[in-house]
Amino acid sequence: MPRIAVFISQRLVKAVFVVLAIAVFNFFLVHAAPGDPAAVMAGEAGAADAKFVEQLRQQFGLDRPLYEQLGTYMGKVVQADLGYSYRQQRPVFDLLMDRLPVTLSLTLTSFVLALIGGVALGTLAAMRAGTWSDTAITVVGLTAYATPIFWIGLMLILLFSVNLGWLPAFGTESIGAGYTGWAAFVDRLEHLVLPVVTLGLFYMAVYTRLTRASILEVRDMDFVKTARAKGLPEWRIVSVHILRNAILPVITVAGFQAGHLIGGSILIETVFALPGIGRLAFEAVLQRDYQVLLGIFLLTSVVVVIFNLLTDLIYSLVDPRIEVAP
Amino acid sequence: MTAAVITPSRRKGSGFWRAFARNKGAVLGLVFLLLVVLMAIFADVLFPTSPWDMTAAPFEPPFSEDALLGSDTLGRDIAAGIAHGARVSLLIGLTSTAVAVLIGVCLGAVSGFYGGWVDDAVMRFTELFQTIPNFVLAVVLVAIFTPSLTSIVLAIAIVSWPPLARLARGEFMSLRSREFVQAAVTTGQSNLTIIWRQILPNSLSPIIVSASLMVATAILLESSLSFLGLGDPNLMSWGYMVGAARTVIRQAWWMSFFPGIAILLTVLALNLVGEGLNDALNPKLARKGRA
Amino acid sequence: QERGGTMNIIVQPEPPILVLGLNQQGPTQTVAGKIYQGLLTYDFNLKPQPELAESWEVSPDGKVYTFKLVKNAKWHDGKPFTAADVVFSTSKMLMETHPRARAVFAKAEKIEALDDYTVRFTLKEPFGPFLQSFEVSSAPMMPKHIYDGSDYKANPANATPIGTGPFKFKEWVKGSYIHLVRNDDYWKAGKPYLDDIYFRVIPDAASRAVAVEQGTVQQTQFNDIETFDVPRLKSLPNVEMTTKGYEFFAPLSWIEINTRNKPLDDKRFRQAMMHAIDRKFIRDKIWFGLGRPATGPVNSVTRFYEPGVKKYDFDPKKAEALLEEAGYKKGSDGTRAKVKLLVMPYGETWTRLGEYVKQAMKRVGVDVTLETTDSAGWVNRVSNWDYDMTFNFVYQYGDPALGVSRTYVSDNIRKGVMFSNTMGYTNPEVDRLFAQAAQTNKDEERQQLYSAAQKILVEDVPVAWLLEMEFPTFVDKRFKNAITTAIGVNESYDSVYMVKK
Amino acid sequence: MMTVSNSNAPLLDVRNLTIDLPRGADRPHAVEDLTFTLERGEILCVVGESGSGKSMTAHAVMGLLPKAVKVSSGVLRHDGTDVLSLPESDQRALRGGRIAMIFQEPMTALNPLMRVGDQIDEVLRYHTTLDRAARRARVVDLLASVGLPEPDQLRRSYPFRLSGGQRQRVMIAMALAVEPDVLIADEPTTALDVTTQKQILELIRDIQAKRHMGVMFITHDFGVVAEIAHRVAVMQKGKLVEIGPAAEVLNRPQHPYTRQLIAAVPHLIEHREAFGADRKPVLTAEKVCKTFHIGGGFFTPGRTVVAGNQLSLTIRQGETVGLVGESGSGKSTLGRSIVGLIKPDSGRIMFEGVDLLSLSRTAFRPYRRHVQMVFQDPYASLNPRHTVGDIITQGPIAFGEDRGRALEKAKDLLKLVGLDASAAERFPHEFSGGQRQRISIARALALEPKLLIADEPVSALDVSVQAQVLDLLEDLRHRLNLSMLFITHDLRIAAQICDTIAVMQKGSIVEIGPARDVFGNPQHAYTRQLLDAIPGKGWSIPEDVMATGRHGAALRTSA
Ligand SMILES: Nc1ncnc2c1ncn2[C@@H]1O[C@H](COP(=O)(O)OP(=O)(O)OP(=O)(O)O)[C@@H](O)[C@H]1O
Ligand SMILES: Nc1ncnc2c1ncn2[C@@H]1O[C@H](COP(=O)(O)OP(=O)(O)OP(=O)(O)O)[C@@H](O)[C@H]1O
Ligand SMILES: [Mg+2]
Ligand SMILES: [Mg+2]
Ligand code: NI
Repeated sequence: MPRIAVFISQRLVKAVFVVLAIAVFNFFLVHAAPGDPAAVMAGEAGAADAKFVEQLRQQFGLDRPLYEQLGTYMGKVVQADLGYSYRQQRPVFDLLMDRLPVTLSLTLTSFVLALIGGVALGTLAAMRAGTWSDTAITVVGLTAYATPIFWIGLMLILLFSVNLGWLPAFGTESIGAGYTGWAAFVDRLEHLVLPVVTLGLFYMAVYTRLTRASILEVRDMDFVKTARAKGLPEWRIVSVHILRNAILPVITVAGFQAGHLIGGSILIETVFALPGIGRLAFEAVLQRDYQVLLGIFLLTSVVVVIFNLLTDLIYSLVDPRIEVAP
Repeated sequence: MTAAVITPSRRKGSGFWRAFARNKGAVLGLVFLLLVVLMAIFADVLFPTSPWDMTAAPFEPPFSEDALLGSDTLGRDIAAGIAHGARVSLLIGLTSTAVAVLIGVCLGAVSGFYGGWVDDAVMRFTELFQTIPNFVLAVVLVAIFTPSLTSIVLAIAIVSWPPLARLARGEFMSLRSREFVQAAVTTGQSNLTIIWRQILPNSLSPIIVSASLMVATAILLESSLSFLGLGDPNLMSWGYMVGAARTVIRQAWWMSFFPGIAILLTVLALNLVGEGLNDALNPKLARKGRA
Repeated sequence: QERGGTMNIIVQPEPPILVLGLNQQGPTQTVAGKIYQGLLTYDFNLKPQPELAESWEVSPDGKVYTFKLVKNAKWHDGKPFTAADVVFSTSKMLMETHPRARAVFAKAEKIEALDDYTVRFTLKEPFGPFLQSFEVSSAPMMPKHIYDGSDYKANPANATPIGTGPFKFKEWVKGSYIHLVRNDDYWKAGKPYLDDIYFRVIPDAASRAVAVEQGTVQQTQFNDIETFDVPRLKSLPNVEMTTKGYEFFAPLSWIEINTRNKPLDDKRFRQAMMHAIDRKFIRDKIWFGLGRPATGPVNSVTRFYEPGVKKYDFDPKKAEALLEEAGYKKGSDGTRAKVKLLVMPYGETWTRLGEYVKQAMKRVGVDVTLETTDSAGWVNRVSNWDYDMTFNFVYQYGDPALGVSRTYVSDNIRKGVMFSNTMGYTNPEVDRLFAQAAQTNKDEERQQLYSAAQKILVEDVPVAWLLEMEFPTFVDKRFKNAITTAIGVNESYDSVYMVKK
Repeated sequence: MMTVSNSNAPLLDVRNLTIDLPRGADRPHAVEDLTFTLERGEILCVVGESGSGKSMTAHAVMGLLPKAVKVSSGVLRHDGTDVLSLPESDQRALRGGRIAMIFQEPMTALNPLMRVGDQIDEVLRYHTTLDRAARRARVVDLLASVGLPEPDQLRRSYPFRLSGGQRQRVMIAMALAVEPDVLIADEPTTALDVTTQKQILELIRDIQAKRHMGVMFITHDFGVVAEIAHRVAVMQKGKLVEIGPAAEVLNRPQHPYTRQLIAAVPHLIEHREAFGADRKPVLTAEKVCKTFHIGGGFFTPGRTVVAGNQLSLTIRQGETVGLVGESGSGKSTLGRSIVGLIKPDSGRIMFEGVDLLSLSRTAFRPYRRHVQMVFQDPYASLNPRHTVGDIITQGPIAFGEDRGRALEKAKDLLKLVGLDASAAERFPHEFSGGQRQRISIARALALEPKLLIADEPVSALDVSVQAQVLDLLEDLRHRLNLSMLFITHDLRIAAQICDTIAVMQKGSIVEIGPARDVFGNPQHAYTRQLLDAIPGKGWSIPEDVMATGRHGAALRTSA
């Protein structure tokens, strides 16, 4: 157990440096953009004079030199304070916490479904390599992988919401319907179906391919031959011997992609009008809401770091060898 | 670089083609890809007018007289857009992949070959880029540097190189300790020669495979950016067409359907070719056959 | 007219804050218009109507305005609404926070409360459009007891806006919806009728259209619905479409032309543009029939419009002739000149328009390169004069002195300020005419001055006017009385009711 | 569970077995018309060069042939029942129940993610009706019976914690779990050290005797055959060329192929004179130390391995020094240190009076050409993307030689190592293992080195090919007056070609001296242990076979 603790703390120290570096990098990136939030708000107001813009700049702290702004920002970040969005008149942390549940429920459900579905389909395909079911799975997987995700989303809306009317097309809940308890839960689930399927489909295709390739590799390894020589039934060979070994590379990739799901969720949240982090990020870029954008970057990198850590932990659970060579 | 891959030996070359041709999907993909390339090259012959020209009435459905695949909201020919868009999509896909490969392989090579603190530094740098969700970064980059061909290509390259760097690093690391590389060291060859002549050609197969897949991803990325309104407004690309037409998907399915299909098929073809290359170049399979 | 009912209205983009005194973006106005109120509102012909002021008087010299306030109005927290609030709002708070109000009330020498329900404005000199400046978004009444003496922008009460309007703020789930509920203590007896209003944030245009079709929302306004969806939605049985209710804004769109840059500094080049671009095509194919081709700087639905100006009909030949005359000969590749067009980042339609302009200009030999940017970049570049051409559309706010002259007068050439004279157009005669027209309150005199100014401007083409824009408002047929005044959807909705089937 | 057997029939009866290879393989049949039997209580050794079909035969018996490979004709009886016609479920009961198998590579034959106890337990679960507790007891018994220490704890270990020998014992325990009557062992000791090999061989022999099993033992090492076989079957290119009692086949081989195989076995007869200590030293290593640090990060110290501890060694002009010892003892580390691939922590390596370790990278370069290396794996040591000509000339060109001249010389060298000059235009994959090793040698010689480091240059090759390459090295040494450091773990080979022997154990040289002394009169306990473990010591290659077979084939190039 202490080994694990050491391992985690070691990774955390590394992660803190990465995250801080990201904060600095993003700070300069965001400030490299032409225009600032004051200008945007002036543009949206439909009327403006010099005083108006000046006031905004002062309020946002944009009148001070860049290094000073960076200093202030980093000082706050170190204290886990993400700053204040003057545009939205709220602390960035609160803003993010408002949006996080939607994005997490979207990405996590898609992730879990994609992983389970992908591994199952990949296994099926690999164990029947060369048969029609393998071909079918591969073709469907490849197609899902090759289709622009927003396009799938649009087509699904067209089919299931507009033409068939089975599922709601956007939003997270039926607002004003006054559902409570179970009904509210079901309502939320219904709203999640299309976005989750859209996002999940792509990743499911990724995991299917990976699992299939990985199993094909493991399938021919010596210890599988040993298991066969032991006279074990086929299902046990597949589940206990092949799959457990084949799943390792899938876990690695999955862990890496978990963070990138947030990127994919920008598109999904736009298509399905979900108030999530992805859309907040996109709006923040367009509105030059520096604090929010930086907060999102920071949050997502923390999420990615946590996911990588989790991946490693899962890995070390599945693979006893990891303990010796961290 | 490619010359090193396609070895001068006829026997080896034909072996590669035979292995590639065994994968029917890959051949199909290659044929389709060649068609797309031809379409891109001869777009000006097929559709001599600019794809932006309003040659038909707006909202013409497919198979109408003056627009085979229909016309868009301003009466531009979808078919012409697809033919000319092939150019842009391929251009963006290829150049951004080339840039990504360049960055990735250089960093990965240095990191894998020298190891130690160099490796550590490069890997931390790579991690930095991998920690930021790549699509978010691409969106920010394009938004900040205003959408243009260059900024899109660079943004896609910047978010795509890290996996390549890792791949190249892994290859270089394992090849570096391979005996033929050590033999090169003991016969007094310089580091540069070893990197360039000994290791690089041998690490190219997996890099080529991933690059072929990355072209596909780049085309998808470009279309996603266009979808969000971050495409180059002067270039007719497939992604732009879907992005521009998505809002009228209800009235005019064909406007986003055909370019969507074009993306789908091209990306699919690239993936098939990539898998075919993988089967044909995968050193593991090759080794098995030899033993 | 019965009580009850919930109305779902689209709000897009999501407003940053609902305190109308602090932020006057379009969506803020629509939502906060139900919470806050102004002293006046305007009918479709822009004639003042009572709101928080039940009557008003203007002195014959046009310098003293006296308003009588309603007596029973209360803030949502129970405090009475009095003349002190009006004085505070117009002389203190809005002067700090509201650029449009600042410009108007700066003309007041004195603003005083004669008693609890009487306010008197004394102007330094007559100002024609003074009475046009009291609707809810131009001069929202803010509660003195909450804001006086505080840092307005950091006031904790900003999260829970307090107004006098028929609806109270209930809840705001950011990114999703804003919930308003009926103000049971509303000063108009028996009103409002509706129980709740939800403002729903739906960022994707296609999703918004679906929302209307499925009946999930009962109202959309401004450019919530992309133009190409309008014909389809118009034919839906459950909704009604109107383009009324935008008279106060009377938006006018144009190609903004940086007259400092070659070849745009040449009047003939700009006139050629007017001839090269088919504004009927734009209206029919890009705006799907919404709007009217603009004839000049003043929208025909507002006051002081002059129809007798020079006409520019669609005529590429004439355009080429003008270019030829200005010395822009065709090069070997058929190009006469190259210019850049910065596409306005406010939706698909403008992008389509950019593509159209590019093609139209190409037909007369002008090569247009499109540039895109996001809204921050756009504001930054336009306000700093870093562009050749761009699109813009501007509200007229009921009077040329408020919404028109700012674009053309030379003392409004101010770098870094948006919606100023960013073209750099100067014409002393125009300056004089606009200045004089603002300083009188005789309508006939103003009409003459504005007509003269319009004629000069149309000849000079400082911007290439495109359309007098119309916005479609879709309202569910069960909801009545939604659009009753010139400020349309920004109205308080205290008389909107729902017909139950 | 004891199986009742039909005692008349042989345990395994293979008749006219033919196994087809998929189209495009190097020959149509993996095994052709194979007939043999395996009786109770007998060890049948199957020998033959690589690719002769030994494993295929074994897999066919187990019903584990790869998908693409099919039995096309023949009968395969186990205890009287026709195995090939049994339904899959019965075949499965047979596998692991009556017929068990162990494989060559203990490192990969166990599931890395499963505790070894559970892996044994699996066999019991599917072939017996024992309950959980009984199974656990049985697992412990089994582990104890194959001589593993603390079986109750070891049961819970993962394979990576065990040494190669231990893993192979676990494999054997697993194979024995339900007391099969046939054990098939496919080269079970090839990957192990001699000392471990000896233990495993003894274990198999013991268990076989105790349980009266029939064992089919596949090997290519005649030493092993001599050690344990009752009967021997010799295979060549899928055909059985000779089968008979061990004594017969080993001492009076009939088939020419058998004779050739036996002749190629290195012989443990010292025929070298003590090397003159008066010759000039070419290279002297003094107190070379090297410690590797593995793993570790900010907080964890990681593991350290002492691969070199005060190593001192002298190589004289024309001398061949053999470096022997078990795997991981640090042999390669010393070799690599000398050619500059590894930087030792301390010590000196003197070459012609210069300390190579004190030199910078650039200063070291001129010395590279004098010290060259031949690597173990002929498949990995040649760049697959370069022509043989390129590979050989790259060194000289790097040292400034003109390309044309270098190529001329390369062609001469190819002839010298027994290849055709036209080989220069071909690619490595067009050559066999033995030929590649010749190319490797040619590459090393291209720089005209004074000292050659050969790190297990023949251990990846078949016996017969091994002999040819060793003869080549021997020949070159005489002709070019080369000094050589020859690293090997095979004492027979060391004895055959080395003048001086250094024995390494755990990073230290425990004994060094003239070959004759070290083999004839070993001083250190470890040396004695090593010598004792050489399989088939009791057997010496028949004189007549040695004379006809081996020296006649010495320089044949068709490897
Ligand atoms: N999976 C396979 N598919 C096709 N051919 C195979 C396969 N495995 C082995 N072969 C071929 O079958 C023949 C016999 O191989 P086998 O493995 O039985 O040789 P072996 O005698 O065991 O050799 P070694 O000593 O190298 O283990 C060889 O020609 C080999 O190339
Ligand atoms: N580059 C390295 N990094 C870390 N440890 C190493 C390295 N090279 C060798 N070792 C370790 O040093 C020890 C000695 O290795 P070496 O390769 O010298 O042994 P060897 O005697 O050649 O063994 P073998 O017979 O298996 O080739 C081993 O425990 C090995 O794991
Ligand atoms: Mg074998
Ligand atoms: Mg070694
Ligand atoms: Ni001899």
